[in-house]
Amino acid sequence: MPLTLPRRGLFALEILFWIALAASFFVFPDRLYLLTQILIAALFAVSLDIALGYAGILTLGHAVFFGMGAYAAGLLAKAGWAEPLTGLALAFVLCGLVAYALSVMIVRAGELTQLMVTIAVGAIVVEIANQATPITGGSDGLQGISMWPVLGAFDFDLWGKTAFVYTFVVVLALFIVVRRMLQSPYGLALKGIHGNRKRMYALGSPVEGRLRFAYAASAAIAGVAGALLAQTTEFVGLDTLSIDRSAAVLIILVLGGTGRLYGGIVGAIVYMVVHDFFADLSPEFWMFWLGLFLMAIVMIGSGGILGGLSRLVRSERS
Amino acid sequence: MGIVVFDGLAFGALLFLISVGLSVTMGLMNFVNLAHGAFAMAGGYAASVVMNAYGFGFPAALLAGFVAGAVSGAAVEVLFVRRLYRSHPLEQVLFTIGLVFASIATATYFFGPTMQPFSIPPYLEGNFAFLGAELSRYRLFLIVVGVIVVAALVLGLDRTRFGAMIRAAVDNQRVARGCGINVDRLFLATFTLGCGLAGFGGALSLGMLTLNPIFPLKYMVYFLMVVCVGGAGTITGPFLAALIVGIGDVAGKYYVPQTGGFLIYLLMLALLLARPNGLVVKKGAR
Amino acid sequence: MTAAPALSVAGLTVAFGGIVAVNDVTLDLPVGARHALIGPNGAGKTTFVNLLTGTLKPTAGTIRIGDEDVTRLDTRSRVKRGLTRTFQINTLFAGLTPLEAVSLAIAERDDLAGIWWRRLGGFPAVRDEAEALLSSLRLIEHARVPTGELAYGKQRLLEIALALAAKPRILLLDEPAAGIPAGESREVFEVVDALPDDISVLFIEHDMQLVFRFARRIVVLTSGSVLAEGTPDEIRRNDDVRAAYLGSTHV
Amino acid sequence: MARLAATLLASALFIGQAAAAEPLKLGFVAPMSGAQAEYGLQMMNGMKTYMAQNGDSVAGREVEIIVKDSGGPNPDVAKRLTQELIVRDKVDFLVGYGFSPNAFAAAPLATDSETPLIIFNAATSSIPTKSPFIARVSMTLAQHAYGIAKWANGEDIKTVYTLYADYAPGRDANAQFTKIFTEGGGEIVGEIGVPLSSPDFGPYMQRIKDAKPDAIFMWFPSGELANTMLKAYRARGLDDDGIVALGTSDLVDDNSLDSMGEDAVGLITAAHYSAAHDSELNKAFVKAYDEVSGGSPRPNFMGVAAYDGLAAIYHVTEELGGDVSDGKKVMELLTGLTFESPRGPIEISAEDRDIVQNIYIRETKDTGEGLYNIEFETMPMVVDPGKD
Repeated sequence: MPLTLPRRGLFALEILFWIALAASFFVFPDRLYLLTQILIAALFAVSLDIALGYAGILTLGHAVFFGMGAYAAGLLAKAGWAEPLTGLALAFVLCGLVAYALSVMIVRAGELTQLMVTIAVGAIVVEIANQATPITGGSDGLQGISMWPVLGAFDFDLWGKTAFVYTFVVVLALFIVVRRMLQSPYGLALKGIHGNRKRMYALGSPVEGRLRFAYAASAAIAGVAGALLAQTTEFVGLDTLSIDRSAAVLIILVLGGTGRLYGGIVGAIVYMVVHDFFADLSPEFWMFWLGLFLMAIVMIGSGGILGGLSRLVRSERS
Repeated sequence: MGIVVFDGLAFGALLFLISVGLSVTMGLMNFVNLAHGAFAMAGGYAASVVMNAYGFGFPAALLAGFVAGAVSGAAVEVLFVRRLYRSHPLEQVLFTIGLVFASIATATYFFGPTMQPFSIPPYLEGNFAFLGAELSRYRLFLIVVGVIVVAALVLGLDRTRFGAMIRAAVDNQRVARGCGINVDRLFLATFTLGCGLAGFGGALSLGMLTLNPIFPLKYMVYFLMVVCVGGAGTITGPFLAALIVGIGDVAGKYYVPQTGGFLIYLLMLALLLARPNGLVVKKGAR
Repeated sequence: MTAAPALSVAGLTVAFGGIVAVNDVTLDLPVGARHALIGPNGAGKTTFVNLLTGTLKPTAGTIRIGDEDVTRLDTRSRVKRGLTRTFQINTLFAGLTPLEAVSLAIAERDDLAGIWWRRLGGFPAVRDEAEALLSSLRLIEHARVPTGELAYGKQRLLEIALALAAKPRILLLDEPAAGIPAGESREVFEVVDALPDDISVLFIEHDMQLVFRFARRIVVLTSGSVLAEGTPDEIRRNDDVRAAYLGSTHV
Repeated sequence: MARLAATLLASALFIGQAAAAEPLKLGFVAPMSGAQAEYGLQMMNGMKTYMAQNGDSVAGREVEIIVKDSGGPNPDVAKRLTQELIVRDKVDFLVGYGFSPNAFAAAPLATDSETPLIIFNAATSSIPTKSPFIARVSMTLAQHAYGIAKWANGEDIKTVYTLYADYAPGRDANAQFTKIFTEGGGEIVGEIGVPLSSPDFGPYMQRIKDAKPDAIFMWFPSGELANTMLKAYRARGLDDDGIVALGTSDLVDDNSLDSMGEDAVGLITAAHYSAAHDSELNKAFVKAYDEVSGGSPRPNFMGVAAYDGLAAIYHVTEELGGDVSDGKKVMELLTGLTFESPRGPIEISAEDRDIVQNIYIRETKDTGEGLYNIEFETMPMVVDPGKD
């Protein structure tokens, strides 16, 4: 019999979770780059969760928006306006619009078709970025980005302190927005579409429109994650767009648990820490241990890490 | 013109041969098998070892490729996969990606990161003249093998009791068991067949592609493309898709090389949007 | 001068390939109707409902809601005009509670389901209405249990609740009591019977006792065509119907 | 003030001993896994070879290599690993860097932390200009392309078709070759950029065969692409048509030459290193390397770059008596450093800290003991021609 947790307890747990994340700043002062990149991966995975976990859109091309956001922020900075928040806003809007346009091809398709369409679009976008070397720097990457201080006061430093705090605040803010969205009538409609699309049509729901909005929102947030990476590393490479990154974020999300709000964050923490641990242990063969780890997670139980936890602890329903 | 079609057919045949096993495991059995390339790689390394280390001929190497794919597939099925048939597809994705990672590291450990040496046997090397064009013997060999495999699989899967049993068992396990079908053994046999085909394709690919530990990831998109565009679970669908992709790719490279990396994906996108359920739709599916 | 029927269908036909599943059906559903649609398996009843809701596009014929031709409109537009349905096989949200599901239906009806910036809890009217509806169907004590864990009979009631949440003027019930033991199915039909008079109902049902008890008019469909239409007494006495469908054991 | 004096006194008294307690830390960032794992392996073995020959400590400090896997071109990962090596492991030198984007991403960190960064491979010309703390001991692509184009000008080669991997290094190599070759009076009759993901090269070769140029210039990253390309070159019989195959060392990389077989024989390439380079130093190097690596594969240009990189680090550390804490001093010593490498004489340019070295023209031959690139012409001390 699973342990039942009252709703208030769950909320307290959330607060504790974020305090713990913030506290890692003091606990691991020499791992701030890793922590920053974990946060970015977490935001990226949460964005994918909106599309995959809530809207049920299977995509292996989400890095298109991550990379597009990264290039948007990077190019804006290189063009002479290196104010960080503007870069995030640009990435958000651009990725949202592009995704909304692309979503026509995706929302009606079956799962396998969605997978392949997103792969194809991803490959084409990588090639476009590769060909547009004069703008993007091609495979050498976009160099020479130098961000202005955050809010005009906090310079990006070698230790990554500013980068961490900046990323933490942005990720938390967007997470709160996503959390609110999933608790809204719209969030309920997404769960409905994922749960039973046929019934949603019968209820008169504009299913395609709802999905297109979800895809656009998901892409906009992915774009912000990419922009954060561009700004905190002051560099953008083609890898930000690559299918490898799309696959990695999918692994992270499934590992953490889809459709569970915190799945992406937990997945990012576990995946990147485990990856880092094995890569330090065995730079050549860490893939073996990481692979075994992923297989073991699946064999132990379904629903990822949070799925496993939810079988042990249940919360009261609203 | 003739040579472009010929080369395209050969490339298509190769794509088909390394992908068709996936149509069996993923299409027929509904198991999202992203580790397909790992079994193909097992076949490739087995073939390479049999030839380079033990000095056997090419036919023996192809056989070894099939056996290595089949044996590793059977082992993975018995140990893990049979518990995952009814898991959520994303769980299957996670598991098979993990398997790919582990297989890449394992191959690196035993064979090193460098590519495997391979020479085409003398009787398949070089070109022959046909209607004024210089055609490659190995490519002709690939086309012939591709046609044989299609014919064998169509006759063996679509037209026999075995094929009907698989379809019945995938559609409804309980009913199939009720009919006296040993579902566990049937699934094991089918998965083994799919992986054996992967290994066979991996061995054949030695003559045109290079084999190194990254193989399962590098060609994953191609496997998926051929199977999904063609129609998962069918044999003729992937064959058709592979030929279209093969000829399209070759013709694009020859006539408009500046389209570079776009062409194959644009082609795939067009095919997917035109026929979202695949060129050939699986029996019993919508 | 009479008011326009709630729903009127003229010459409705659909063919899949060479097979004509619904053939030239003409039918009026007056305001406040309690029509039963009966016929043997494969007669085209569910296909007919799918045509009415817009899930399928007809090959020929017209569908009107009130005065308006809706033949070319999609499902959503028809729902907005007051036409909703239930499904023969439970088509529910296994992961949502009945309260959530009904709230969702109400939110979709009132065009609130696109709102992403406000908490669902910020719409007390939606919740109150959902609770009231669940109370009226005696589902309120199960309101917070995931739908997947409800007893089957309760799930059938939830089917109806979801349709009712749309405040329909026309309600199409596809075998609402399917799969429920005979004793409990009466409960479902009592709910239907108690619906306000301005709702027009068309239901598909196999249990003739229920049909004759609750229907005010009966339409008999065989092989996609209307074989007969009339009051229960007329249908009971109709020789064609007896011969073709009812047989002697049923009545 | 008193503390400073005490520190000075302590260091004066215990010079050597105090340093001996602290290992000399090298932060090594390179592809150790994935498609280019062989890069990392070559570099690792190159460093080990140097340490096997010259001891694993210098100026009393034990050399410690901290290995970090960057995977492929992952600039964000490379930057993070570099940052951690600097702030967490407090390394004295950063070394490795297989890919240009990784080196570009790390460059600002070297500047900010004043940590010397020695490039073992990344070959885009502009890299050393990105930080005054970067020195390169490997090569630039432009040096190779320059060498082979110059040689082609001197031969009876009038028309060339170029074929290159369609990404930054390939385009750079193509542009450099085209520039030099046309300046020398040659003509480029066609060029094709090949997508990196392409598994079948037959159609490209067919197109070139039909264009009948005197020669074909190919640039592909070493490893499987180069190999697949050569397979297609042979299979189409371009050699039978008398079309000369030109390239850079990437095409006939010593690391994979063994597995390429006869396909590579007869290729004319330009490079700064061949395992068959005829010098005593190289023979000793190859022998020692083989002992480290177990005999196969043999050292290639990355192995030798890592070896030389360590030589430079040992030299500088020795000069400074083990105290390399001042990055500026280290860079002063590295700049303009010349020494004899297994590849021949090399110099870390006093101008821009880039490598200056001989470029050799070689032909790939079957020597009976396997395939080797045999050098037959030398262009002495070529300065990188690729920086504009």
